Amino acid sequence: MNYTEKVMDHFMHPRNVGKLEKYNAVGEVGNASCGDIIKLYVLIDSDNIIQDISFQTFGCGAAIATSSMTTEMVKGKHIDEALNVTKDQVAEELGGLPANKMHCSNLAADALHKAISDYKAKNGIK
Amino acid sequence: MNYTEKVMDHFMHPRNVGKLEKYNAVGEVGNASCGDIIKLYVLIDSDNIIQDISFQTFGCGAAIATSSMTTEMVKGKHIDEALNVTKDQVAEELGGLPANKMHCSNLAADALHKAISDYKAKNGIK
Amino acid sequence: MEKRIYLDNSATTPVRPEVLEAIYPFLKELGGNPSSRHKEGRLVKAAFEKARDSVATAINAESKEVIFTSCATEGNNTVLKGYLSGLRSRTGKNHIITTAVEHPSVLSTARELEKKGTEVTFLPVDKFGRLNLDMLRSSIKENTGLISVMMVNNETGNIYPVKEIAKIAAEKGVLFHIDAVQAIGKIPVDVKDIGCDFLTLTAHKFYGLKGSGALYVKWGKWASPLITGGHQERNRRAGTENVVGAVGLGKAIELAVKEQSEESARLKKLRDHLEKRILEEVPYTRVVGDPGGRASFISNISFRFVEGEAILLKLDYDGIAVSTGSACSSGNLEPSHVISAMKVDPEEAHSSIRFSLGRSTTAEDIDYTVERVKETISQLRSFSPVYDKFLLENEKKSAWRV
Amino acid sequence: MEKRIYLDNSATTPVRPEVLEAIYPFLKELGGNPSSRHKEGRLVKAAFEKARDSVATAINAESKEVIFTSCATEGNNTVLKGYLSGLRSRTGKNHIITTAVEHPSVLSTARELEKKGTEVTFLPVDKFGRLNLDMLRSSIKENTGLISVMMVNNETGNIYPVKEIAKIAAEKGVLFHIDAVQAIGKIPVDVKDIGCDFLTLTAHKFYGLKGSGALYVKWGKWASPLITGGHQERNRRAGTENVVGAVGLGKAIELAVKEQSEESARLKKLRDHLEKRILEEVPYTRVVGDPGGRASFISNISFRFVEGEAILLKLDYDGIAVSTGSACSSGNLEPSHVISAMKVDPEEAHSSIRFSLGRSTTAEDIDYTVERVKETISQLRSFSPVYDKFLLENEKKSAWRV
Ligand SMILES: Cc1ncc(COP(=O)(O)O)c(C=O)c1O
Ligand SMILES: Cc1ncc(COP(=O)(O)O)c(C=O)c1O
Repeated sequence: MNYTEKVMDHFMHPRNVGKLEKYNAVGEVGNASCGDIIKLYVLIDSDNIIQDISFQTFGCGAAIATSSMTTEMVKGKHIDEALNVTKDQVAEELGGLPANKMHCSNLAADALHKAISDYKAKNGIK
Repeated sequence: MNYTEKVMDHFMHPRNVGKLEKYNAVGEVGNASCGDIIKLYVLIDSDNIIQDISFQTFGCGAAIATSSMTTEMVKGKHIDEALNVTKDQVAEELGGLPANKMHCSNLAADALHKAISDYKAKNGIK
Repeated sequence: MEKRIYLDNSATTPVRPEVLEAIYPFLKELGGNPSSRHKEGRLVKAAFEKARDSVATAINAESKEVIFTSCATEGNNTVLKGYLSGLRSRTGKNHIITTAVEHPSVLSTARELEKKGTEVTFLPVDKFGRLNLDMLRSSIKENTGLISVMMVNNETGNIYPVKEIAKIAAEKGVLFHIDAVQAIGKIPVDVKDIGCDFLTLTAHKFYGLKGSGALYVKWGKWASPLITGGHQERNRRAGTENVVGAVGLGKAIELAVKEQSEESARLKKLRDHLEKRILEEVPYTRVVGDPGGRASFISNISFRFVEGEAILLKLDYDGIAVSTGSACSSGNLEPSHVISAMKVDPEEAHSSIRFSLGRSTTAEDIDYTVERVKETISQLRSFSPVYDKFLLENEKKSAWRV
Repeated sequence: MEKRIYLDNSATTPVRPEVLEAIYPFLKELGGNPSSRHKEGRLVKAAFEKARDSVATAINAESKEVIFTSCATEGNNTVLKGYLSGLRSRTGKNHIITTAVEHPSVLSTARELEKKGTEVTFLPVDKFGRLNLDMLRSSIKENTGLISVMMVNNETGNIYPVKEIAKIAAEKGVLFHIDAVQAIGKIPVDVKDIGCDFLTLTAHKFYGLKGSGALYVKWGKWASPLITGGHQERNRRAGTENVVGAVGLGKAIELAVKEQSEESARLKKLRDHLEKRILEEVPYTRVVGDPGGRASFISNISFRFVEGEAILLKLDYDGIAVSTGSACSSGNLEPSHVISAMKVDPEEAHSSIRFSLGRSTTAEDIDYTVERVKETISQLRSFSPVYDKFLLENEKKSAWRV
């Protein structure tokens, strides 16, 4: 049940942390009873590029590290491209996750999907 | 399940061991399947005093030590007095015996009873 | 290893030097089997039985009432399974009573028995983790065979009133088992004074070796063994004796009991200082447990808005070892069953950290720990969505009030 | 301690220096709980899992197939009880086959299961202690769930044809458990090559610590644990891990397997020399066991007309440690169940002595032992009533012949 160095790095030095000053999309998933809540703040420009992104996470080391990694992976990407980023890719980028953390704590991609689909709905993008 | 020093002394240096040159009473008890066979050779004089006594024993340390001690305890005694020597007394003289050796391996008194009663029967003593 | 502060003494403790010294001859040259009749066996047997005497003395039992086991988990299994199968077949009694806050070695075992047809009552606790003795009394039925309650809880430090429970059990003719794992060396444990029938302990909670424990069984109360085979331990636990473990246990318990009152007082001061500072200096924290009765070496503190594992890992990085819940349930993602049983809400249940002090703990350790805790909590809260929401709601509330 | 010659390596072995060296750090400073998430835990976990790898490598298993236990007795209990209760409830299979010469940890456990309604076949052996494989095959029935046969007998050294048995078991779809306690380090043990489902071993038979063993369970064949509680050992054996024991086991088995062929050859020479001299120089003696297939470190010799314990005690006094039967049945006055199963007559069964050689055994030890044996036997026979009778009968016979 140990974390890889990469996980520990993202956990100890999370990237894109906190709440953006300016954002136009938000996605939140998880709940306290399962122990993980992840909220993404996304600034999407008129070309549908993710200009900036940040996260807030209540959760274990894996939850924080996957949040951090996900933001890094999608920043600067077109939203449709960003939607292709999967949990497995996030875990892979982190050098792997303990089996029992694979699904419960790897929620940032879900949060991103939520943020983007809300954004799309609000802005009439299909 | 340890033996006392006294037991070990009688086991390592058994007294009155072997078969008397001359004897007029014999008692044998035990059998191979229980692991102990004790045979006493007794020389009883005309005053019914145990002039001499010796033993042969197939058995464990306790069987050998109790045989040795019993012969010591009854040598020179009148046969009726000798019959009063109990297994418990033998064990006590030896400083005690492990519980599971108390009955199975402490057979010399029985052998003595057998020897003396045979002797009495043969010689018409009541 | 860099300087570390080990505050996880409820999970396990390192072997103390006196124990190492006591076992060393049995690692170095005395390698006989205590059941062997020759000198190599007898030498080892003597030390092994001396260790049994030490355990007996420490808990005020008789030596023949002490059975060496491989750990308290085995001891608890032996009582619950072995005892019950014996009792059931003799008397038909098939109901046991335990609590919702027991260690998994009792709790999972009771659940397993339940699946196989035993009736089990799991007594609830209140928000401080306390039992209701009236409820305990009234849950005893005609077919109740056994009550099993721990003495000191491994997550909160709560002390349970085993003497009162023993009295109730005795009145009702029910056998009483105590898991005293976290009590040895922390509070006095006297089986005669308590009046229990079974009591389990494990060496590694008081500086003995892991893999070595003991089970007290009141003379005459033995039922049937969990592990059968050779004649060891008066036919109550088969298997070649763990000589090193038992000799270490004997030495460890002797010292633990001798030093108990002084060491408990020392740790209480340190623990109280830790709690006072954290509660004062870190907002939105509270102690989880019974304010009226906790063993003095454990502190379970909830840090709202942040998750326990994250705190654990950050402190670990700073050189401080703490835990979330019990070590044996790590790998489990559920919040602690003990904290949950105290009706703590799920978010807070995920936020609790157990600090457990021990022989190595110093006042400097505590102050350093507080500093690191403050920093860690404020860092983690800085990006906690729960904390953010809480602040916003508070702002709104204040806005309304204006 | 004065110079001693230890010829009871089947009962137990002392800890070897390499093992002491391997465990020392875990006694001295590395005291964490392998289930803990912090550094103290992770360091210990790593060593613990490395030990598991060593065990797996030694028997050609995968690491996840190795469960650490407190001893082989626990392992045997786990397979027989845990397995059977799981299998019975799933498939209704309720018949097991074992042999009359198993260790008590299998035999008594099987007898206990029998009392509780399991059908048990105890296969007999011939006068050399050999099994009849046709009989084994024909005793397999529709409801046979498990066959349990040891690899090397602890009293005679007999090697049982586990590979053939595995084949039969596989053909018939029956699970196969091997007690390999006396085989590790003595003959090659390769679970894949053999094709067994379960295999038990215990560290103290090959210079590891008492109180530490391992159970191999083929992946996919797990049924249910004997000891329940925390999540240790993939939920297959609860209880805080015996780190010192496991690390010692890992090192011990690694060395035992590495040195096996050379050491077995060395001991075979010594053992054969011992037997040759005793059989030639002490009349009325014979080797008890299978002339065609014995492990090379055990010699069980019967010395007619004298009783085993008496021999043991006298040799002990002379500085030589041997045994009568297994250590765990000492305190038992019955002749060995193994020897009895070989239809040896009771008097001779009481007369047998097990010499078991090990790392410390030298050629000088053997020669000294033979001298002391000669002296001891002739002393004890000098006042044996059985010997006396035998001599008299022989005299009579010769007299007739004249
Ligand atoms: C063949 C055999 N099986 C099982 C055991 C049991 O081992 P332990 O006593 O370590 O449980 C032994 C030795 O005691 C043995 O010789
Ligand atoms: C209260 C309590 N009971 C039982 C146990 C089990 O002890 P072990 O893991 O040594 O079997 C523990 C600790 O692990 C405990 O804290």
